[in-house]
Amino acid sequence: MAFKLSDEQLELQRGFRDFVAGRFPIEKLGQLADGAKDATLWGELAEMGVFSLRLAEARGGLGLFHVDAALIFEELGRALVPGPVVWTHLAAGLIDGAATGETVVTGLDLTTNRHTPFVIEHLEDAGAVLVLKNDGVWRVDPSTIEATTVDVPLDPLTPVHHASRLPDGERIADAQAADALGLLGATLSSALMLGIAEATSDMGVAYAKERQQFDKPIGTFQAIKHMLADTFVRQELARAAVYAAAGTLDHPEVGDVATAVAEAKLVAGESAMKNCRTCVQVHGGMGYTWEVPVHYFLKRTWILESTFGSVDEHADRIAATFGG
Amino acid sequence: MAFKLSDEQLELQRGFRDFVAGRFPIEKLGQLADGAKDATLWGELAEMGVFSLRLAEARGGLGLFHVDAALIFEELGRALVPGPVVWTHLAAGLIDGAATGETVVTGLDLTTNRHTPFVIEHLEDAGAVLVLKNDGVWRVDPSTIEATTVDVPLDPLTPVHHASRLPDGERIADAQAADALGLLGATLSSALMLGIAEATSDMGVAYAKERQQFDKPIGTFQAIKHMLADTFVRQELARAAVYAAAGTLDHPEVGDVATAVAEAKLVAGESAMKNCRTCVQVHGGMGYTWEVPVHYFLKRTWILESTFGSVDEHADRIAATFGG
Amino acid sequence: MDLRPTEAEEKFRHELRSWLSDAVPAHGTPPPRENWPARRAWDTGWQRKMFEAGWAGISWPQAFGGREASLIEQLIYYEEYARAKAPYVGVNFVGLLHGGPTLIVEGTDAQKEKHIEHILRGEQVWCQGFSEPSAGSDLASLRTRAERDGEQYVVNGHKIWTSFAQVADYCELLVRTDPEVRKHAGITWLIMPMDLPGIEVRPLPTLHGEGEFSEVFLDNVRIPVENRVGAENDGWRVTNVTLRFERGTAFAGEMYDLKRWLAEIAAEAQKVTDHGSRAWDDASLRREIGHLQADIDGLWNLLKLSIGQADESGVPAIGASAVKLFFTELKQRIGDMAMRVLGRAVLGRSDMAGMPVEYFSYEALQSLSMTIAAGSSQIQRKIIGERILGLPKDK
Amino acid sequence: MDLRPTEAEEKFRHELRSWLSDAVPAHGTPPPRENWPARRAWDTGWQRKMFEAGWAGISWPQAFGGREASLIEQLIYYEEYARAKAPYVGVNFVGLLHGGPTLIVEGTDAQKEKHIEHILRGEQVWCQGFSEPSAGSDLASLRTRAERDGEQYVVNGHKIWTSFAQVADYCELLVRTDPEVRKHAGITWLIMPMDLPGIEVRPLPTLHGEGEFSEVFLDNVRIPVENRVGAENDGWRVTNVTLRFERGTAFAGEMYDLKRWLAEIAAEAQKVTDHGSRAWDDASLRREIGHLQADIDGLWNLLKLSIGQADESGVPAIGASAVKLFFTELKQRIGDMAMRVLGRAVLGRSDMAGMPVEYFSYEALQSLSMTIAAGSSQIQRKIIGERILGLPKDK
Repeated sequence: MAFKLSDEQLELQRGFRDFVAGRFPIEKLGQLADGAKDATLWGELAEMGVFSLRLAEARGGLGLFHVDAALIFEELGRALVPGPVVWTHLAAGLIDGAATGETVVTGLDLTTNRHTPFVIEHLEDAGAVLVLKNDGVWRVDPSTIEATTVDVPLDPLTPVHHASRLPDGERIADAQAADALGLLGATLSSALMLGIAEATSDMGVAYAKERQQFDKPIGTFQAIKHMLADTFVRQELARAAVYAAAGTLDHPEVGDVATAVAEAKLVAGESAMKNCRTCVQVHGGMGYTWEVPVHYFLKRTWILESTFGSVDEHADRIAATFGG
Repeated sequence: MAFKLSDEQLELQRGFRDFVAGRFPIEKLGQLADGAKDATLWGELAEMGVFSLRLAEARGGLGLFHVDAALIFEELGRALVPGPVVWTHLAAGLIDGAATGETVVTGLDLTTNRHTPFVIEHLEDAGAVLVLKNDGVWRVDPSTIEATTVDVPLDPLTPVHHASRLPDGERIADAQAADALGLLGATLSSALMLGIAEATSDMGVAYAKERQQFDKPIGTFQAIKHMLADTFVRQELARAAVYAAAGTLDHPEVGDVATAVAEAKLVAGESAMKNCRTCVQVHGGMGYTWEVPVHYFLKRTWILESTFGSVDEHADRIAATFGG
Repeated sequence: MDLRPTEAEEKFRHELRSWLSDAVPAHGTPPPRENWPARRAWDTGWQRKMFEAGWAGISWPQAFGGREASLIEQLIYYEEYARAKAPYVGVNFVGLLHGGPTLIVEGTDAQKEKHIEHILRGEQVWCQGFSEPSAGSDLASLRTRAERDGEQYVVNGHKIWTSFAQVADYCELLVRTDPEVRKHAGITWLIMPMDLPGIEVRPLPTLHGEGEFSEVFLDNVRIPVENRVGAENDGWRVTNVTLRFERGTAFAGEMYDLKRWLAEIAAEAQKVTDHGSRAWDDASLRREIGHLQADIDGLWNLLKLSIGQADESGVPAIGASAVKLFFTELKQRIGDMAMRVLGRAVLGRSDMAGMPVEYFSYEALQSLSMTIAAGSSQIQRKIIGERILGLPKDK
Repeated sequence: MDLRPTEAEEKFRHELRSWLSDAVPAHGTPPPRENWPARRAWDTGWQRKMFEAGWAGISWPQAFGGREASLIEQLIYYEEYARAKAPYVGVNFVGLLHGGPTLIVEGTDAQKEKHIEHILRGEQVWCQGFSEPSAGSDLASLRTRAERDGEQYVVNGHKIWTSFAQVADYCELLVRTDPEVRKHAGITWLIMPMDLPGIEVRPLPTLHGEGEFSEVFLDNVRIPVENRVGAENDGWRVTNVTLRFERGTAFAGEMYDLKRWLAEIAAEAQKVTDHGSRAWDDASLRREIGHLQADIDGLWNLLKLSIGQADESGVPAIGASAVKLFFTELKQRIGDMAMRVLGRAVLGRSDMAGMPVEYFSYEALQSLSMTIAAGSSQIQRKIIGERILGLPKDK
């Protein structure tokens, strides 16, 4: 058993973190929220293998593992890179052009969550909508959906539409595939939230070192210091849970995949949410402004937490493993 | 509306607090736990009107109100006075000798809680067992119960027996009375827990002022200070909830009695439990010893919380008031 | 203790309810959040109606045109006000709750004459210039400098978190008049007319993306000495007179609104469908709502008890800090519940499919500021620990 | 990353499991908690069996008779050990986890010769004399005084929280040798034979009502200078070598026990009847158990990840403080759940009606000490904040 990143994985993570930091620095969040466009980002993500990395080399992928995908998504989360990255990754190999970034794919997981109305992210940019149902995976053509734009999305970088009905579309894979995609989607969402948990812990720590009140950095005060210590603990717990889920997906013989994934989604969701909240509180009034980017992380977390099964739903699933 | 204690009530409270402090100082807890007996305490409590105070003067009582009873029980809780004080108070007027302390009465509220086996407090001293059922109030003769002593009770001052079956006994009041006694029992238990919340907050504060570590009183440290601030908030919230419940019992036209009582039991239960836990933590290693009396408060709280409806059960009842 | 209303209280409640039931609908719908002139007109128009009907300045002395209601009547007022969904105090907030009360206690006759009744009539809008970028929780470290030049103070500095500065006529301004002494000493309280040269107001959007708050930049603003309230360098004491108003019954209205909100959340949970089932069918969610209800009722009772005791002594017996601390953290818990009930509709902030998404998400986001503003939760715990429990100060 | 066990790991697990499956039942039932001589015999007897079978000192170097297992093998060891319900380390705790490792690193050849293998064989029982009534979290403020008198130290003082002092042969003792310098300087680490004159051991009952702990009073106890470990006044550094052992994989066994306990709580919830229904039928309780399960598995994975990284560098990459902090608070949450599942049976601490009341309530009460002992939760947060996150120190 090697529950640690290999040298190659550490290098992949470092390299991708550097790429994201250069390509999507934190100032980008405000610029995109103000209406700027970034037409080439999606293609560059595709080139970096974000969507295709788990595909076999023969199919144009990098032949990498779930753990590698988790590391990449952790970095996407850390920088809050927008777009339907999870769904397009899920679609790679199922929908033409997804792997290469030519087709932007969004989706809906109808096996979890309350879904009236259907709320769809990034519909405008999407060339296909992947729908997970208990009976299989369905592909829906966006142009066939009667959808209304939601004027003000919660997360300025995640535009949403709602629809009261959803056309059936075309069934492209079976129930087992829907189940597998749901687990993968939950894992990648967890990885995004792990990145958010880390980013917000780091931002809170940095601010607490710099901000002076009562003639000393506020991080000197136990009330602040101990809150931030808890963000570190939660971040590390989320890391362990997310890597374990990805490692179990890679080698299902080592444990129960569904449980490992449910635990990752629960722990990472709670970690990201609590760390975002601490980050707001540590930033004081500035954490409540639009200008300081903390709020983007919080808003994205609300979305990710409610997608591919909430904390509550996963807790119920885990409890069900006790039988009874 | 006068949501405040009257001068008479303030005097009653002060007087009874002084009586209890003199008659049952905190050292008593350890002495009784070590096996000492206090044969006259029960009679003195009766003389002070603990059981009879709400009975009309014509029936040998003091003609006082539920609020007055709450104040008395708050003080009993603060000092952790042992014995089936709640049940004997409930029995006053229903069972001969209860009001005067001649008959010690214990009981079981079968309208709440899990009850297999039946766990009965202070059975050995009891002359009667009051049983609340959905169909009425029953009186059971202790000698007819096949009960086994529990070798080690959780609270050394609350001996318990368990029984797998319970004889029916005699029905002495109707379903409405059972309901009313359940509400009163919950209110008085809440008042006991309010007293516990106050006592443990006070003990924690006193220790934090005195105990030195790192060359200053530990109450100087925010980690400790802020925990103790929370104990104060919870204590005051419990006070408001308990007084409101008692005031509503006195004048049912001002609100919904059942809701007010459920809220008091929930808030006081949570308050006492959290304050006890904080008190242990603030006391550090000493809080984990037998000698320092913190543990008696915690153990009594566990018992009171599980009696006359737990926090969970009362939350469910309150939620039910929303209909749906 | 007797929770039954007196006849006088019943009468008070009845009269108010009756007036509100006509006046509130008659005042119409509030203008859009971003239309500041319209908001000023709407808020001050309502204030004038309140004044004319005798309901303005519920806690203010009659001598200054107020209602001078007892604390219990004030509570009834806030209950009925919230129940009727009457307009939020809005742009009148600072004048009614900070500036006016401070002048009543500390102002000169001329200052009282010039401001108090106008505030009450909705003719004068005030804003607050206390916080600075480097003086938040540590307000006393403020740096905005006022130098005496004959009969004027020349003020330079930078204020932040100034609500309603866009439409205010006056600003209650804290400045440093003596930079040599430390912190709490050397501060002075000034009335700054907002039309003086050298004042620049820049909106400060919150995480809602909108601007009730501003930053105010002061560049050689010349304020007459006669606008000083209290003595020079005695502003910290004067400030604390004001801050006390900020933490008393001022929250009562919002607390009652929170009770109402929780009921609306429960009602919504009974409507939202999940493939035909409702959020309310989740037993764990129901239990949590029951728990929240106990806490909000407990808080309301705590406020009543605190007021019941204060009505006699004139001083809130139980720390307003305890009420503020519990209230603001409870609002966040209720906000989380609101978001949970919305399910996936949380992705939007506009209403959809008949769900009150805008309202719920606005309040949930707004609640995040409440454990920070007007003394953070950390500051409240420090106050309770040191002033109420007598624990030793930490530096 | 590859979570699959290697062949060698499988073999290790298989051998251990196979040995335990015979040895554990053969060792019989533990004696009553209060019978100290019998407990010593039982615990040390088991230790000797472990030694003879080659399983003693799982992390100790082979040169000192240990198994010198890799960190992953150590985890497997703790899993299998807990799974087999093998005996708690008991009276061997201090020797195996503190005293022995310290001597391995810091002892003289003579000290190693005299103690190490005897500890491993279960022939020497150690206790710890670190804490004092006024030196708890602030351990460095200890006052027990040792004055040099020729080739002996004369020791006077009062130690507390000394586990197993009743049956110990030696005590790892911290004393102050230089009262002039402050705190961390001036402390010395001594090996104190427990049969020296002047040592009085008094039981210190915990809230369980029993005594694993003692107070130790030292009255002119004369300890030979050759019993000093490390240099005079260098005891704080030596101590920290020891403390590191206390916060590493030492908790692994207890963590795995906690996983097992939660499963037992869930099983019990499925049995307990409430007028015919089960605690498990409460959806909210089920959900909370699911949540706890995610947290305990997360913790176990965190330990694995921490160990996976440390196996290479030799240093735990992720703070052992984080693991300790989360573990101890989680155990309290699980303890609360256990009490909740017991319902009214919680009023007792002896088993009744087939419910494991004694076990559940013992563990729930015991969990209260865990956020205090071996560095309180407050101290752990300080360590994480300052040493890992680099936040400025508070004094």
